[in-house]
Amino acid sequence: MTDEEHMAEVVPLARPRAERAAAADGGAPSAPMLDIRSLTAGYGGGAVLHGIDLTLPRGGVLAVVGPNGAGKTTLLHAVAGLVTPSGGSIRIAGTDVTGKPPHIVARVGTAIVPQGRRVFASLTVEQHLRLAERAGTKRRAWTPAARAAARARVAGPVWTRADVVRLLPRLGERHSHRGGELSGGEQQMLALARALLLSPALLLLDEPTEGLAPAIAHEIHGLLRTLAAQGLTVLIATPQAALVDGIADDAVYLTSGRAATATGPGTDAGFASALTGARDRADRHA
Amino acid sequence: MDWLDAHLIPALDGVAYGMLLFVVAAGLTLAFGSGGVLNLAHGTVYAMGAYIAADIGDGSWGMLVLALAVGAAAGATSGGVLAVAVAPVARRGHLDQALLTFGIALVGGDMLVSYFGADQRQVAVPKALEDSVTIAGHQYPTYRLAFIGVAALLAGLGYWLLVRSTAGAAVRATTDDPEMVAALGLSPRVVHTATLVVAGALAGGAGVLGAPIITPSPETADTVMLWSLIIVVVGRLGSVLGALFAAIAVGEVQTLGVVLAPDLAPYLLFGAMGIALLVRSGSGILPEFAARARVLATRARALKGGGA
Amino acid sequence: MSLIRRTRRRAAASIVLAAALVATAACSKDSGSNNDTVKLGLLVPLSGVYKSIGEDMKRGFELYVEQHNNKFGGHKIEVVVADEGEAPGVSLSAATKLVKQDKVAAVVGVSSGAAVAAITPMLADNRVPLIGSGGRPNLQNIDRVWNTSWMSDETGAAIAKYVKDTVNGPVGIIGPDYQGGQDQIRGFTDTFVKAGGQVANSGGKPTFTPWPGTTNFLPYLSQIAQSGAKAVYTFYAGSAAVDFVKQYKQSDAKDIPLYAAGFLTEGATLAAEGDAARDIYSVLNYAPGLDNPANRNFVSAYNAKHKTQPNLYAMCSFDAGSVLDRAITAIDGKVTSEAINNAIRGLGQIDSPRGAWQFGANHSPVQKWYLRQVRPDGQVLSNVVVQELATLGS
Amino acid sequence: MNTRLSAVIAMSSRYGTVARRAALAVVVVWLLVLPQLVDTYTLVLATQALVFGLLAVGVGVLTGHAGLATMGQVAPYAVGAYTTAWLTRHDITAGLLQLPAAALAGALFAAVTGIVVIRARGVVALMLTLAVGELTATAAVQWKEFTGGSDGVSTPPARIFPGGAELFDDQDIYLYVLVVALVVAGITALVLRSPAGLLLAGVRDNEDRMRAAGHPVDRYLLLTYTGAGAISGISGALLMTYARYVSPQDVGFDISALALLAVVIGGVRSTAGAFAGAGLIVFTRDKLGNWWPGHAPLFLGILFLIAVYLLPNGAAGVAQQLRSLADRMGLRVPGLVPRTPAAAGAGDGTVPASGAPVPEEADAR
Repeated sequence: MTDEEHMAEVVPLARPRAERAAAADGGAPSAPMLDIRSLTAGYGGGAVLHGIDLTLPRGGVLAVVGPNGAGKTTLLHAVAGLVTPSGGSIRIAGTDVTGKPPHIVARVGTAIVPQGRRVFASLTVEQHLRLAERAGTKRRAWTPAARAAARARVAGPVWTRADVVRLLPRLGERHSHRGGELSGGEQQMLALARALLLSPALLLLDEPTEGLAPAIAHEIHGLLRTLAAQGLTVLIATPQAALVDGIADDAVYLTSGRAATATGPGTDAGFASALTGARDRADRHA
Repeated sequence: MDWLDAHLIPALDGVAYGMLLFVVAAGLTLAFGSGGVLNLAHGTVYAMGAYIAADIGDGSWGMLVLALAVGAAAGATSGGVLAVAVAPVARRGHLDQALLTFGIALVGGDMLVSYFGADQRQVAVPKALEDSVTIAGHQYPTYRLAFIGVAALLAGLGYWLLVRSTAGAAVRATTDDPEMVAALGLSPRVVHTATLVVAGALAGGAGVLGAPIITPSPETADTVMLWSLIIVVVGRLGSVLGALFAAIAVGEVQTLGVVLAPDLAPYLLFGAMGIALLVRSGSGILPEFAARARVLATRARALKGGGA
Repeated sequence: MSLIRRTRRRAAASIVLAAALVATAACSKDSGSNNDTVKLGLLVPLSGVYKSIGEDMKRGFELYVEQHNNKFGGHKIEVVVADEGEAPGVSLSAATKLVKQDKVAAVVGVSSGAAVAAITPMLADNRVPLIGSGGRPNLQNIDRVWNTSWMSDETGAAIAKYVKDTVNGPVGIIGPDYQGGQDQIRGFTDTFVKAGGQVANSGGKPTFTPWPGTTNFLPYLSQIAQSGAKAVYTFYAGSAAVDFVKQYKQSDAKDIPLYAAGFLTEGATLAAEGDAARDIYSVLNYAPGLDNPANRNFVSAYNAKHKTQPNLYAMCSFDAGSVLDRAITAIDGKVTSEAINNAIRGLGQIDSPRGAWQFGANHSPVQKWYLRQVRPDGQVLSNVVVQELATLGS
Repeated sequence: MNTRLSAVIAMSSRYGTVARRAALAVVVVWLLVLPQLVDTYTLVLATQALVFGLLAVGVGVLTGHAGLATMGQVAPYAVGAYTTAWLTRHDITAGLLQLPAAALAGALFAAVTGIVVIRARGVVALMLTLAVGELTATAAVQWKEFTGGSDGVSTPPARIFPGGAELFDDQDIYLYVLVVALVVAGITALVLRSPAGLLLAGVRDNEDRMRAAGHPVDRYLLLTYTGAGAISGISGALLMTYARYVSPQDVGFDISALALLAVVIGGVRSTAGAFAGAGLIVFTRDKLGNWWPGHAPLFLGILFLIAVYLLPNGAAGVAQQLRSLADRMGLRVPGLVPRTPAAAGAGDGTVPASGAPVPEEADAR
C-alpha cells in the first residue's frame, strides 16, 4: 500500500481542487490566494530580496527553489510577517498584509512550518496540539488590526486534533513527550500538525524534509502530497526541485534574491526541465 | 532525637518562609520567563500588597478577603502598567529594562511611603490565626502554619495553571519561541501582558497574605526584591519548580542555617547562593578546582618525597 | 554599528545634561547667614529605613523652634532641613551641603552613629558644632560634638542590676550585629556579669543576629527558650523591633519575661506591635508619662500638633533646640559656630521633659534612666514608668 | 574576530576623531576651570561624581567591553578604600603611594574572585558579582580591626607627596581627584582601543569563534576583570581622599546598582559616558534631591525613566515611540512601515553583551 493510498483511506478530507477553491472563496473571489508585488526585504538594512513578483492561485502549490542564501526563508518569513518588507506589497486573498505582525497574518489564514521545525521545547506534543487548536478556533480580537484580520479571514479546511492524529499517528503515540525530546522527523510532523490545526487557507513550508533520514523524508513527502491533493494552497521552499516532485504544480527559481518563474507542465520530467530553463534565465539575469 | 527536637521549629519555619518567598518569586520568574522582563519593581508590588493589608485588615475574615481582593487587583493593575511601560524598550536588552524597572521601583517606593507613611504598621490577623499552636512540644505561630497550607495550595494551582492549562502552555511557548507563538495567531504581547498582570496579582496577593510575616516598612520592597531575585536565578530563570526548590532552600538557609552555623550567619545567604550558582551553572568550576587541588597535592607529595 | 552610534549619542546626550545641571548649579550663589538670622541645619533621615525616626526628630526640633517663635536669644532662626539618607556617605554629602552651601552655624539631629562618624571630621574642619540627638559612636575628637541623647552602652548598664536582682536565674541576651547594637548589648552584659548575673546563651556570650536583613527571629527565640533562660534582654529598633516582639509572643519563649532597651517599644514601633508588646519591661531615659512641668507642656503641645504622643527621638531633638536656644541666648556678640560651641560648653543644667540633665565630660547627658512597662493607658498601650533605675553619664 | 564590527569601529573613530578630540578638549578644559565657575558645595559634588564615575568606568569596562554585567564592583572599590584607610592610619598619607597600593589591592582581590566570576555569563554573572559584593560588605562589618565595623573608619587628610601639604582645601582635592581620574580614564580608553581592546570586543561579540580560533578567552576575561579591579581600587582610594571616611554601607548593594545604572545611562562602551552618567546620578540625588528633602529616590527614579525613554535616540526616539504606539493601537501611519513586534521580548535568559540598545542585526533570527 502506498502512502497516498494509506492517507486517502484514513483521512476523508480529500476533495476535488475546484470544489476546494469554490469553498475557499471569501470576500474577494477573484483575488489569488497570494499576490506578491516587487517585494524587497532583508535584515538590518541589507536587502536579501530584490523585487520579487509572485502569484499563487487558490488551491495552487508553488515551489520556491533555490540554493542556500538565495532568500527562500526570507520570502516565506516576509509572507508570514516574521520579516518586515522594506518595499512592495503582499496580499493574501486580496487582503493587504504588508508589514503586518505575524499574529495578524496568521489570523488572515496563513500558517507556517518553519525551517528547523522550531517546536516548543518545553511543551508536550499534546500541549502543542491543544494550544494550536485553541489558537486556530478561539481567537479574541483585541485590537482594530486583529478585528480587521478576523473579518478578512480566508476559510481553509477545518482541522481538529483528531484529524491530525489520524493523519500523523506517530504524534498520538508520543503525545506526552516534550518537543525537545522528539526526533527530527517527529518534530517535523509536530510542526506540520501545529500549522494544520490553525485550519489555514495558505500553508507555508520551509524545507520540510531538511536534515531528515531518507525514510522519514519519504513519509513527510507522502503527507505533503496528500495535503496538496486535497487542495490546500501551499508555498513550499526547497533547495532542490526533485524534493517537491509530485507535490508542486508551479515553481519559482530564486537566486540572489531575484526570482524567475517556471510554469509547471504537470509531468515530473517536464517540470524538472522547465525548472532548469528557469534557472538558466535567472542566472543570465543575475 | 534531641537534635531533631531542637531544630524542628527552624526547619518548619524555613518551609513557611520558603513558601512565602516562592509565591512572591513565582510571579517574578513567570514575568522573566515569558517576557524576558527582569522586573526590579516586583518587590514594590509586594510592599504595596502588604501596606494594603495593614490598611484594610482589621482582624476580621471579611476584611482579610477584601484586602486580598484589593491587593491582587492593585498588583494586577501595576502589572498592566509595567507591561505598557516596558513595551517600548522590549527590544533593548535586559540592562535597559533593569534601568527602567529600577526607576519605577524608586518612584513607586517613594509614592508608597508618601501615601502610607514611613511608620511600621500593625497588621491585624483574624483572631483564630493570631496565636500559636503547639507542635511536638514547641510553640509555632498559627498564621505561619496556615500560610504554609495556603501557599501550597497556591503553588499547586500555579503548577496546574502553568504546566497543565492551555494558557500556561501559551506562556511557556512564548518563553521558548515568541515568533512561533505569533505565527499561531497569538500576539506575544498579549501573552506577555497577561503574564505580567498575573505576576503582579500574585505579588500583590502575596503581599497581603505575607504582611504578618514580612511586615510592610520602607525597606520591605528591597528585601523582598533581593530574595526573589536570588530565588529566580538560583532556581534557573523561568522554571517554576526550580523556583520552589530555591525558595525553600533560601527559607531554610535563613532559619535552619543561622542556627546550625551561627558564626557564618551573616555570610550564609549570599555564600550559599554563590555556591549554588557555581554548582548549577555546569561551568565545571568546582570539579576543576578539585582537579587542580589534586594536581597540587600530588606535586607537593612529590616534592616532599624528593626532599626526603 | 547602530549600537555604537546610539551609545555615542547616549553618552553625548548625558554629558550635555550633566553640563547643564552643573551650569544651573553654578548660578546659585553661596548664601550665608546674615547678621540677625542664625541658620541651623537639621540633618535627619527622611528616606529609607529610618524615615520614621527622622520624622519624629524633625517634629521634636521644629516644635521647640515654633514654641519660641523662630527666635533664640533675639536672633531669628532659620532651619534648613536635609536628608540623612541610609548610607553614611549620603549623610556626609548632605551635611557638606548644609555647611558649605547653606553655611549653617550648627548641625542638629543625625540618627545613626555611623553617620555621625562620617560627618564629624568634615564638621571639625569647618569648625561647625554638632548637636546630635541620635546615635553616638566612639569618636577621637569630641570638641564640637554634643549629644542630647544617650551613650549606646548606658541603656543596658542602667537596667542590668535591676534584672540581676529581679530575675532568679540565667538571662538570654540577643541583639543586632552592628556597632550600635553591639554597644547596647555590651553595656548590659558587662554590668550584668559584673553584678554576678549569669548569661543563658550557649557559650555564655550574647547572640547577635545578622544585620540588616534578619526579619525572622523564631530560630533564635527557639534556641533561647531551650537554653533555660529565666528572662530575656534585647535591643532592637524600628521594623526589626516589630518583627521581634510579634514573633516573641508566638515562639517557645513567649512565657519568658522580656526586658529591653526602650527602643524596642518606642514610638510607631509600639503601635505596630500592638498587643504583642504588652507587659514588656524596658529601660529608657524618657517616657511620655513622666510627671514634670516641662514634660506636661511638651506632651500636650506635641499631642495637639501631631495627634500622637511624643517619643524619645522627638524629645531628644526638642532638647537639642533647648540647648541651642540657651547657648545662643548666652552669646554676647556675634553668633558664630565657634561662639555657639563655646557657649554650650558653659551651659549648666538643662530643664527637659525627661527631667533636668547636664552635659558630662564626654559631651553627652548625665541623666536619669527609668524602668517602664507597656501597659494600657486609656485606649492605647503606652510605656508607663514603673520606677527610676539609675543616673548615668560622665 | 568580528572583522566587520572592528572595521566599523576603526572607520567611525577615524571619521569622528577631530570633532571628538575637540569636544574632549573642551570638556577637559571646562573641568579644569570648574573651581572658578561653581560654589564650593557643587565642587564637592563634582569631586564625588568623579570618584563615583571612576567606579563606573570599572563597571563599564566589564559590562560594555567584556560583556560581563557586574553588580560587585564595589568589592574592589571597598578593598581600595579600606587599604587606603589602613595606610593613612599607619602614617602613609601620600596619595602617590596610596594610589598604586589601592590599585594593587583591588587588582589582587579581583584576580582571586575573578577566577569564579568570569566563567558565568548574563544574569548568573550579575548575581555572582552581587554575591561577591555583598560578602565583601559583610566581611567589612565583621572584620573590625581592619575596617572599624559598621561604624566605619575615619582618617586624617591625605597628601599628594610624602611630606607635602595636607589635602584639605576643596579646590585642591577636586583638582587632585580630577587629574587622577583623567589619567586613569585616559589609560583605560587607550587600552580599550589597542589591539588588546579589540580582542576583548571579539570575545564579547562572538566568544565561541574566539575560542575556536585558539584565543585563551578565560585569560583575557580574567585580565580584564583584574584591570577593572585596579580601576575600582583607585576609585576607593580617592573616596578616602575626599570623604576621609568609609563604612560597609557605603560599599553596599545600592552603590553597585547605581554604578551599573550610571554606565547604562552613559552608554555602556563610553568611558566619558560613565562619568557623565555618574555625574547625572550624583547631581540628581544630592542637588535636585535637596529641593525636596527625603525624596531623592523619587528624583533618581524619574532620572532613570527619562534616561530609558528619551536618551537613546533623542528627539528621534520620541517619534519612533509614537509610531510604535500607533502600531500597537492598530493605526497605520501613512508612509511608515511598522516594525514587527514578534521579535520583541525574546527572552533567552541572558543579558546581551551590549546590555544597551540591541543592534538591528539582532532582529534577524
